Amino acid sequence: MNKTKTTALERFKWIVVALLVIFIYLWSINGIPFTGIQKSASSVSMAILKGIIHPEWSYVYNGSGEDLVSQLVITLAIAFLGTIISAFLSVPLAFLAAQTTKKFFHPRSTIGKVILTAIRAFPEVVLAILFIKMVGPGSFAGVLAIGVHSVGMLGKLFSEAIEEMDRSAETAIIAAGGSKIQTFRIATLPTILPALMSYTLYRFEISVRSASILGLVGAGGIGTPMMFALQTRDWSKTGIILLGIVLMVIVIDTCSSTIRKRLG
Amino acid sequence: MKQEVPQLSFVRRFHVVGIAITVVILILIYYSALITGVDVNAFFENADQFGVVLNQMKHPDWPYLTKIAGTLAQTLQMAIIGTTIGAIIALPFSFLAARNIVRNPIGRLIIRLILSLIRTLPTLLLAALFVAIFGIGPMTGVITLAFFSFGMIAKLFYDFIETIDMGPVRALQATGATMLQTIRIAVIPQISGQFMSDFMYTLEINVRSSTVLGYLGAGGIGLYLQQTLDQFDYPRTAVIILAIFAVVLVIDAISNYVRKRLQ
Amino acid sequence: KKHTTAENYQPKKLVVEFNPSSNAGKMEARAKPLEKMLEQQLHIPVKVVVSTSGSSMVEALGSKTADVAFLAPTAYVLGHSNYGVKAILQATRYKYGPDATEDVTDVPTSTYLGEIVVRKNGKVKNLNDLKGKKIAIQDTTSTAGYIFPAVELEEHGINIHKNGIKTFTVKGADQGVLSVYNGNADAAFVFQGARKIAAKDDPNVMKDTSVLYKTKPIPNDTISVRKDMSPKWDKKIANAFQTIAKSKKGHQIIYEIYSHQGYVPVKDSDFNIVRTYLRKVGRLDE
Amino acid sequence: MGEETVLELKHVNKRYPNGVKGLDDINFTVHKGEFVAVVGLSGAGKSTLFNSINRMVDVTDGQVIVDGQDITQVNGKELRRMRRKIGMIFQSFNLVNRATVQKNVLAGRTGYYPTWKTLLGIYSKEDQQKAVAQLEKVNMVKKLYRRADQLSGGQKQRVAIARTLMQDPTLVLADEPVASLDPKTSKGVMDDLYNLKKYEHITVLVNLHSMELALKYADRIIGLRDGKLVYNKPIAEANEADLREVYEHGRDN
Amino acid sequence: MGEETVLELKHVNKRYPNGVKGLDDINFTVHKGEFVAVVGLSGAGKSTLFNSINRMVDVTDGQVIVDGQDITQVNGKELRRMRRKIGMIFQSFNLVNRATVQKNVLAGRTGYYPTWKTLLGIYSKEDQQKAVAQLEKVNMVKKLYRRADQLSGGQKQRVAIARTLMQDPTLVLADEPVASLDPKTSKGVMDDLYNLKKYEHITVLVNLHSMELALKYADRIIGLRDGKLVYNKPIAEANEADLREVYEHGRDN
Ligand SMILES: Nc1ncnc2c1ncn2[C@@H]1O[C@H](COP(=O)(O)OP(=O)(O)OP(=O)(O)O)[C@@H](O)[C@H]1O
Ligand SMILES: Nc1ncnc2c1ncn2[C@@H]1O[C@H](COP(=O)(O)OP(=O)(O)OP(=O)(O)O)[C@@H](O)[C@H]1O
Ligand SMILES: [Mg+2]
Ligand SMILES: [Mg+2]
Repeated sequence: MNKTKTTALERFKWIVVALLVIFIYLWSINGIPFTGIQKSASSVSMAILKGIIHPEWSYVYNGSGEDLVSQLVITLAIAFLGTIISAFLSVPLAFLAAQTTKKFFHPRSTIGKVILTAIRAFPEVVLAILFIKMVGPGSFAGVLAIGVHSVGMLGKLFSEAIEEMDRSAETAIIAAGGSKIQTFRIATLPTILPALMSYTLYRFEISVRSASILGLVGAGGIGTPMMFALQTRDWSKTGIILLGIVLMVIVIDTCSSTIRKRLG
Repeated sequence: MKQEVPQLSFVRRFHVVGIAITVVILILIYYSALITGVDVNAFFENADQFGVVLNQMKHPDWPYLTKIAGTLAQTLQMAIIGTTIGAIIALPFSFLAARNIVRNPIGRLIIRLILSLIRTLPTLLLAALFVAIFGIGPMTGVITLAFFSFGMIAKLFYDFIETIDMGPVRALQATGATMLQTIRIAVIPQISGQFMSDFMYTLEINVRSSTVLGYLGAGGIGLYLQQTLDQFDYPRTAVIILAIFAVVLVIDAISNYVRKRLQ
Repeated sequence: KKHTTAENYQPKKLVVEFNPSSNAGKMEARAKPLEKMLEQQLHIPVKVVVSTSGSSMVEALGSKTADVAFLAPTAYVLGHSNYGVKAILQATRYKYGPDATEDVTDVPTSTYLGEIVVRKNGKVKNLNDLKGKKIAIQDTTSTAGYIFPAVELEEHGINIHKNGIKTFTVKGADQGVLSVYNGNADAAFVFQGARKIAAKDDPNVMKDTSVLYKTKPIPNDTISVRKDMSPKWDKKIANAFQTIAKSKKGHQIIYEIYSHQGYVPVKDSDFNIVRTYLRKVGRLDE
Repeated sequence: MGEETVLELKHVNKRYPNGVKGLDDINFTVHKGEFVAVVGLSGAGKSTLFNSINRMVDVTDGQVIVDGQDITQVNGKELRRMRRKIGMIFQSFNLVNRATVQKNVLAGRTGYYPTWKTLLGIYSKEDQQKAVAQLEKVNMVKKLYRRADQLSGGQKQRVAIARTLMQDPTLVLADEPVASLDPKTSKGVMDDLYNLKKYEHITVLVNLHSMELALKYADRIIGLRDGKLVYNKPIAEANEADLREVYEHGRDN
Repeated sequence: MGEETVLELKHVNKRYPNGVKGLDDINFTVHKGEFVAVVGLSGAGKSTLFNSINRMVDVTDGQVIVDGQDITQVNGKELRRMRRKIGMIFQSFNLVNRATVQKNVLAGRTGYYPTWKTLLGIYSKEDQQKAVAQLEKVNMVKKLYRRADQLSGGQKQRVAIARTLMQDPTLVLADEPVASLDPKTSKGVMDDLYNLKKYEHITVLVNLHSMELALKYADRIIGLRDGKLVYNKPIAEANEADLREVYEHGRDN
């Protein structure tokens, strides 16, 4: 008897949720005007295609320090440093945010999660401006902006990894009389490290992607020339930049999957 | 109790590999710092300047909220539709990219490369190309977001599929089930929770990246963000940031709830 | 604290921020050539960075992490009132010809024009026809893409926020032109020359669109310095830029990279028209 | 219990890619309705043997003849049809933890359904009744709508048995079905397996670590060591000392 | 083997938050050097009992006196000092998978080191030699520098035993140490535990599912059912029929 009752309630809840989801989707679809393909689409696409097929090879390298190769290197350097900074900042925040006991309300974890959310909500653009005021325009501001901005995302991923990690080794060290810090060093850290490394690599990829925003702060990197090429409809330059990014991604991907495999 | 501790090989005794990796990373950090002009002095000397703009954000211009409400809603709508489209396309691809489901390494490699390319191509570039084809407007935003979501979800997802318990999969194969049947019965139940969580996560990223999309006229709150910044109207910028914060907080809460429910 | 009112800052190292004007047909993210030439002229280390956001440049000047910046008119006006930024030079460009082809002449000018672009043989034949129509605008801080046309329409008795006009923001004047060409908008506020950029991809654009209205001249981008720069250095920097622009090699560089022809002195009062328009545009929706 | 041959292995070899010889020239025959216990040290090749029989691993060479057909030679649809006839019970149960007992049991029937029906989650009324009947046999009907992860180890094992029965197997392979179960639950599971043989004449191969259980239930005992068949005697001839021998001299401890 | 008391439980109760009575008024005493087997159905409360003794779970009431001191009353440093004296061997080994065997064994010594040394990963020369000596006892020295995740189940269990020995425990608690090990490996592990008692007079409590092993190794057998102590006899008085009784009438099957 009792059992059927709960099922009825469950089913009712299920219907409410389903209706809610349907409503949200109707609302969303309603809000997007579905414009068709543009009159100029075919000629524009052809122009883009032509540009991409005939990339501006002279831009690849010309020794000026402001060619494709140098800009890609700068982009990588910014993403790399930014990722390293955020990886270090994320770890303490992640431990703060991880909910390690199964309580309904968990103040420490809630505080940590709200902090991480706040960092994520701060647009990269605004962070970039804050850092320019501090260290001046240039790549360093870009590094800091990416470094801080990534903390929100990396911290969240880290904390979820911590919540889901295997705690059995920790139990053994506690049973052997280890203190909290000792347990962390001996059991927690080695267990969690591969997950942290893997997320960090992943974040590195995303940071490379953020590079386009860095044009705002004069950080250099591929973002600015790309934006200019796009704005002036210089498709052959866009083409070579695209090619450069594709190659860079292939290289990064190969490296990071090799590293991931070794971590396994 | 005296007992000789067996010697390790030279390479392992002196942690040659570990030290080499550390050294390489340090060198990379050094050169990256050189390239990017890291200036620790400036960082500390001018630390107070960091707060100048933040200070001006202390008193948000709340009435502005009514003005951006519509756009905020549109941002959400774009993110929801874009993420959903991306997620639906991502699902089959993530199975194809998972090592434990598809054994053909070459096909898998190609799919993975395409996925990581989509993830890494800057939003700006994607949006600009789509603007050129689909014109200005939220639909372009939706397409850009869908594209990115596809790459992102597929990746998060094949990573997860590779960690599932293969026991039920083998059990199903042993009953003579086809691949699709096996996935339906033994894999889907294991991954549906994570799928929801990844979906919410990408949704959140998409809500946030609309601050960039606005820069290209692809709709969303980013337009207002840029306007308030260009007018140095930081109290209004603050309203926008807080609005995004609220949305992200809600999404995060839902995602945490779903994650816990489905564990 | 480095907040001094006295104008006595003597730079030992110069940080120059450069943002190519959005109304240029060609833009390149190159800083090094200018950097070298400025160093030759000023005999101190110079760092030129290419930035894409006016507001971030003003903030940098405000916090004195940058010394010199190329500011668009609105950014300059706001920077002047917020942080006391000083304009020392103004860029010149070749004027556009008066005919429909919008080819450039060889007359340098320190101003440019905003245009209202409509479809040729479309529904909009005169300014009054704009009532009740859809207009593609640029950001609300864009002089040619919003402020000047909006204010001048008001002078013709058409209020962009009233009169049933619907505006929508697009990014880039080329996109404005294309939305008219594609029929998404009945008119677009753009800078002069935008149609030529759009025509790069679809030559029919020149044929199918026309210019309905041209605004009053808008002052070109400035070269501005931070508030506390000493007058001696103001002059030194101005001289340096002008010398570079006049030399053969220097001219080639500023033209090829920034589409600039040269630099002329400028007074703050030259921007009063921008200030007036900014004030007016803010009152349009009252 | 006739003398009909259900399973025959001829010169079966399995070499893993890393060079380990999982199976080394294995030959034996199993008759219909026999209950065979397979014993051997950890790493002796027991799991490899079972997995070769239903072709979850491909043997390097040799023939594995199930119901007159060599399973190493078939593929695709035909392979699935053969697997359907071979029920496998795994040591780790391999239930879908997040699905109900009912869904798990019905999953055993998958091989009989076209793919699209499975995708929609459709099962016939008869199969639903059959699922209840199988659960009845292992005394688990009352947990029909429980999620599998809420069951105790012994209960999970019984659900796995019911799933296997859904296949209408002619041959059941059980890989360490009672490891880590308490004696009472172990006995229950072994009795269930024994009943298959007794009442339905299903052939059963069980891999066991407990000699006590092997001697109690099996009709015949097969011993493996380092991938080789080192023992194969009907229960009447087997004795404990003899069996202990199987466990000596393993490749590794 | 004196009559010195090492462990004494007085009216110990454990009620889990969900209302389950894990332990129900448990009283018993263990002398130094005794080898005690704890038996009972799944869910009888065996793991709860072990976890209460080294205070991995907090009892609801009652006293758990280890070496004359009530572990339920101490905290912080003193609790860690007491835990150091109680070695725990887990069914699932609980090794740090990504660390070497050596590191895992040394980890047992953690309680003896100040935190900063642990952070730097410093262990004394004697302890390193001691680690080798312990591994020698369980015949695992040759795997000293192997990563723990490359070991077989039986090998992991032996590393876990060596880790426990590093603590210099006066009392060892082993929770199902031989479940899912093959008979030979099981015997090896049980012999190792037995040697602790025999040569070092360490008191050992083992939780077992196999009555055969319990009867073979233990000095005394304690039976739990539904959280209650239902059996407590020295080996001389215990017999199998008697023990089987412990497994009947459990709360659930
Ligand atoms: N996938 C594999 N790749 C390489 N070697 C394998 C693989 N699977 C098993 N082996 C090796 O093959 C041998 C036989 O393994 P198998 O799993 O059949 O043993 P088992 O008798 O089932 O042992 P256990 O009682 O521990 O389950 C072992 O030496 C094992 O290391
Ligand atoms: N954390 C917990 N919360 C609530 N109930 C628990 C918890 N841990 C154990 N129990 C319950 O307490 C009882 C005793 O569990 P315990 O783990 O001690 O059994 P056990 O004798 O070790 O069984 P097994 O042989 O299966 O390991 C069981 O009914 C179990 O469901
Ligand atoms: Mg096996
Ligand atoms: Mg237990």
